[in-house]
Amino acid sequence: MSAWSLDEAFVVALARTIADREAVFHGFASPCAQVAMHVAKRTHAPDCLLIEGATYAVDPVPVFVPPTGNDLALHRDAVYRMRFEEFFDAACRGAVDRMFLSGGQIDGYGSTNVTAIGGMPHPKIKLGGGGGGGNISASIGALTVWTSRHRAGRTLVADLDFLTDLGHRTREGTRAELGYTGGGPQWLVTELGAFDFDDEGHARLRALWPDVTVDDVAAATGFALRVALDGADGLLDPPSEAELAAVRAVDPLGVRRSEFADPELARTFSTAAVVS
Amino acid sequence: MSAWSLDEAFVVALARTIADREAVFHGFASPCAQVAMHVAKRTHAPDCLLIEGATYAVDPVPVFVPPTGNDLALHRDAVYRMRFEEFFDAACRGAVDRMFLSGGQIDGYGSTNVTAIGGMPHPKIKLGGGGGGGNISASIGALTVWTSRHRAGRTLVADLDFLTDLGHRTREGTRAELGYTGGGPQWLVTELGAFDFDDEGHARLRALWPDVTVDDVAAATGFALRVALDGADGLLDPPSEAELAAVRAVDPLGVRRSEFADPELARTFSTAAVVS
Amino acid sequence: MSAFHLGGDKRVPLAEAAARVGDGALVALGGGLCARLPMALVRELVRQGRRGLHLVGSAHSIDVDLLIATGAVAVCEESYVGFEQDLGLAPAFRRAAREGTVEIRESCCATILAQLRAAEAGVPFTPVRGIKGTDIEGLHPEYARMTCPFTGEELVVVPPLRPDVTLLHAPVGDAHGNLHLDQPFVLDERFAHASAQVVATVDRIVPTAELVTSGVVVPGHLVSAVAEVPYGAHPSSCYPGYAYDRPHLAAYLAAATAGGTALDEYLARYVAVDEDTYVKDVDPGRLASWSESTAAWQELFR
Amino acid sequence: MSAFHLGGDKRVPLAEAAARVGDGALVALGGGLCARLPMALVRELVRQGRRGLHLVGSAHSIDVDLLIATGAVAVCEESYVGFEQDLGLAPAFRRAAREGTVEIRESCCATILAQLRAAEAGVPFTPVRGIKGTDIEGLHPEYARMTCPFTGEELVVVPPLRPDVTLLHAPVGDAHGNLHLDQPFVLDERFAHASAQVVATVDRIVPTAELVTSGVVVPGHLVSAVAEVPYGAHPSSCYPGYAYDRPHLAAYLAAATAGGTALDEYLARYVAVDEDTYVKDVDPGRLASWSESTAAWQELFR
Repeated sequence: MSAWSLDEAFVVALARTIADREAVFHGFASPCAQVAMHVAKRTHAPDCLLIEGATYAVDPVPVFVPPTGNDLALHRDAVYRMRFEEFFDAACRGAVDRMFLSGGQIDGYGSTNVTAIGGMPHPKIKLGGGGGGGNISASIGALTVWTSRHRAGRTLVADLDFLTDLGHRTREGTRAELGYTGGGPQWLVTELGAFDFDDEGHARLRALWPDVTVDDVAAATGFALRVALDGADGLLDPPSEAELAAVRAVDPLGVRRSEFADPELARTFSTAAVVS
Repeated sequence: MSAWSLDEAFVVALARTIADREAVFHGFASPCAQVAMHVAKRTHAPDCLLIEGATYAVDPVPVFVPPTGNDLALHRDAVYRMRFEEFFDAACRGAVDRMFLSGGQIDGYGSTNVTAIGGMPHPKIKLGGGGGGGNISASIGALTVWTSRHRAGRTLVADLDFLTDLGHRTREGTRAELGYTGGGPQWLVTELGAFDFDDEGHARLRALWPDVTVDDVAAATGFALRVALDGADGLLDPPSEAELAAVRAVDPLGVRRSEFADPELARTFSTAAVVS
Repeated sequence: MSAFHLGGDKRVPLAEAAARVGDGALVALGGGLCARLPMALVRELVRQGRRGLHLVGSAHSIDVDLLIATGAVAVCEESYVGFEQDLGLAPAFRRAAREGTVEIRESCCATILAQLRAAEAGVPFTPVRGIKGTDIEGLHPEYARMTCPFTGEELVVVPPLRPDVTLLHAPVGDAHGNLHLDQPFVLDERFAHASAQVVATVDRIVPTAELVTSGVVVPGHLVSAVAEVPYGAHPSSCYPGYAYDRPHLAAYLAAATAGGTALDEYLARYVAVDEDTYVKDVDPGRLASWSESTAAWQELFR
Repeated sequence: MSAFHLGGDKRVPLAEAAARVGDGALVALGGGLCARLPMALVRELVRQGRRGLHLVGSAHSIDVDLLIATGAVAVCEESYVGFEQDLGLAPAFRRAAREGTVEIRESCCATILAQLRAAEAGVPFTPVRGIKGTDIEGLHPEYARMTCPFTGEELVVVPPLRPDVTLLHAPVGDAHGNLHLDQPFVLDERFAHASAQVVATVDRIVPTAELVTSGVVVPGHLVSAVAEVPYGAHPSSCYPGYAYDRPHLAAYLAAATAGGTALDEYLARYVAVDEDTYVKDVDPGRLASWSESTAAWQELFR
């Protein structure tokens, strides 16, 4: 019998959004995505091109995942390191297939706010900022959006206070109307469930974690819930032994756990039953 | 008593157009300019920033000047080599102070044709082409233009068959009208004499080699000659011992001589008298 | 004469290096996140009471936050300011944004890159992919939109970005200002080429021949001054010398979050003093332990 | 799936590498002047009877001239084609220009660079400094002019340049297509990033670990095929292996200038044969003598 925690399964779910032979990237301050990419590389996607966040190293084997994203532990002995401009050019011209994006707010079209709660120029809470997301969310092949802060009810919102990164639609129109060829958000994974995006580019609930109900999700979600529960291609299925081993090997310090509120970290599961 | 040849004095004259603490560059296929830059660096302009032609090496000490411009002999042991884009960016933004330019045709405003005798698309003689001149002649601080083929009468012309590199004026107008901040041609040195450019941006004969008359120059020049013979700031004065020694040390193969017709190579001078 | 910085010995004391930054200057900060930040220069700017700075950079942390905390900043044009998931939001930055004491002109990495390249290439505008349709665009009245003459599509175009000075820290440099950095270079190269001058600190000045073996990344002709300041990037990392000082960063964050006396005490102890005193106090030599073993390296992050 | 070329062993025979270039392809040539030209690939394209190529590059010589001489080229968009002051004008290029058998779309180095950068950055246009007012502009109906929205000045703007394939020769590479080059890189890096694929020859395939010590300049994910072809740049130089073969270049020029039988004989002897036979014939090992002494090096150029 195998047992695992929500943070482990969450990282595995993110990893499963990566297809083999994709070029994938995560932004900084994103340990769950960062760990997920290395898990994918070590399990089902060995031939993905893994671009290691703020180091821009290609397919490195981290000594371990440290809690800061521009650290030698992430890229020592890498065969190749992209330059900053090399990565951003590749992303802007559409050569990068997938990026992971999160946000303090996420709307129904998968656009995100990582700039300011309360909006600008008078923010209630100034968030860190978008890095390069405002550019490359336009052109990257597909986006995996995630949040580990769904339950609190302030993250998935009907209207963003500020639109930093592009989902399927902005006030100015759709991606096609804006002239963007990047595919936009493909998956939205939260600590409550997994969404994809329908033909209108709107999030649609496809799967729940074992200890979550649709009502839980509805209560925590600011936009009208669209539901098509069908398992979400198995994203939230129990992690394999190989996947769990990879999570633990890649992230011995548990840096991924910094993304979760304490009660979420207490959620554990096993092959026999949900143990919550 | 010192003796020297025209090709040696010619290179020294080009060298003397370089001021100390300038950033200077020569294009490929320009051995006279190439040798001149290293002569300047070893004599009166030790603190110039010398960008070695098609190698883009900064302040290298060539083992010798070979007859091809992208050769390791030119830049082995250089402390720093610019990238291609680094040089062209610097030149385009105006950070390079001087460039040497020549041409199969040169007009009275110092514009040059290195593309085609007879013009395009039906050239009588297709020349090699302009390299980066069409861009960077616009923005580099000052240009030293030279030709070793003045006497034949086909080089200094009233009208270019094709304008490759920008002098002080094109059919479209002046540099100022075109919006170019580079200073344009400052000197035009030939195997007959030295010109500067007057307030209208037109070439003006300032000095003659000792064995040349104004009539010789007029006969070889396709545009109306403007003359203000005053010695041209000493450009054509006899080379110093140090200058001659530098020419011979930099260019032991005599690669500079490939620019001249045989009769010009026979021209020799001495401190006592012209020996022609 | 040249726009380049030619010749000679460019070594200066730290105070003189920082003095190249005038009040109100457009200042680019090298390094990124908590790595290779020009912290000794930042501390010296605070000591010298610099005011009205316009900061530009990609993703930064304590460098920007400390300058804001001490009132040195008028405009902040970074793509991110914070301490990642590890230590969280940047307290002085957050407070200044809320209170409106600093103009937050948040930007995006690839947009800043495009603007630097326009400056490098000497062109007055350049198009960028993305931004259009985001609210970032609205923070920048200096941007415009243009229609592509070839495809008919509308893109955001941006003006060149030409910093007055770029502040860099490198592990090694020589007396002429040639600098060796290890990757990731972040925007250090682009800043260096687009700026009027680079002012650098290095952990060690070495002979040119030794530097050439490592590789010159930023050439001396872009650098107007270089100061030897051991541990000049602390508390950010500068491998192979030293890792990120997590306890020190946490102490700064606690002080800056509390503000008032707590912040004053931090500043009095770590900023008002000279760098020799600083180094004796913070003892960054312990951060070299990363190279002893994986366990020792991990220990620095627990 | 990815626009990058991922994974696996990319080693192929030379014929297969050259077969990646289709008739009519937009082909970027690496190296410059008479250094590090992809000559084995050029010869193989001639053997395979390729037609209608659109060549783009900065300053080139025998690579372009030989392709023109054998009828492989429809459009020539180089900034220079020739043999410098040493050996003079390019004979096949000159003849084709006069006779109008190749469209000469002469370009400028910094313009090509700007177009490659636009391709790299995924934008459909970019302004360039210069060109305006020259007759080079008139050779390019695909350019336009635009007024800067910030300064009001009018500049030439150019579309992106996205080669179908870049042909590179490098001294060493590994089985995954990672390549090490020495400087000057010329436009090799920019071509590699802007192109749909890079096809490379290398003098030696080495283990990845050995390559990393030298430094990977062009990463394998840009490279679709790599062929080990010793002396693959001959008669251009590829240091540290071999210098420029001046007698061979002079022999080519004599043959190409004469045309007819003389050119046929050159092609029969040096191009119609396989590369092993070619190397045995030209004996490029003698060009390693450059490293013996300055006198020996100079001797290669007399």
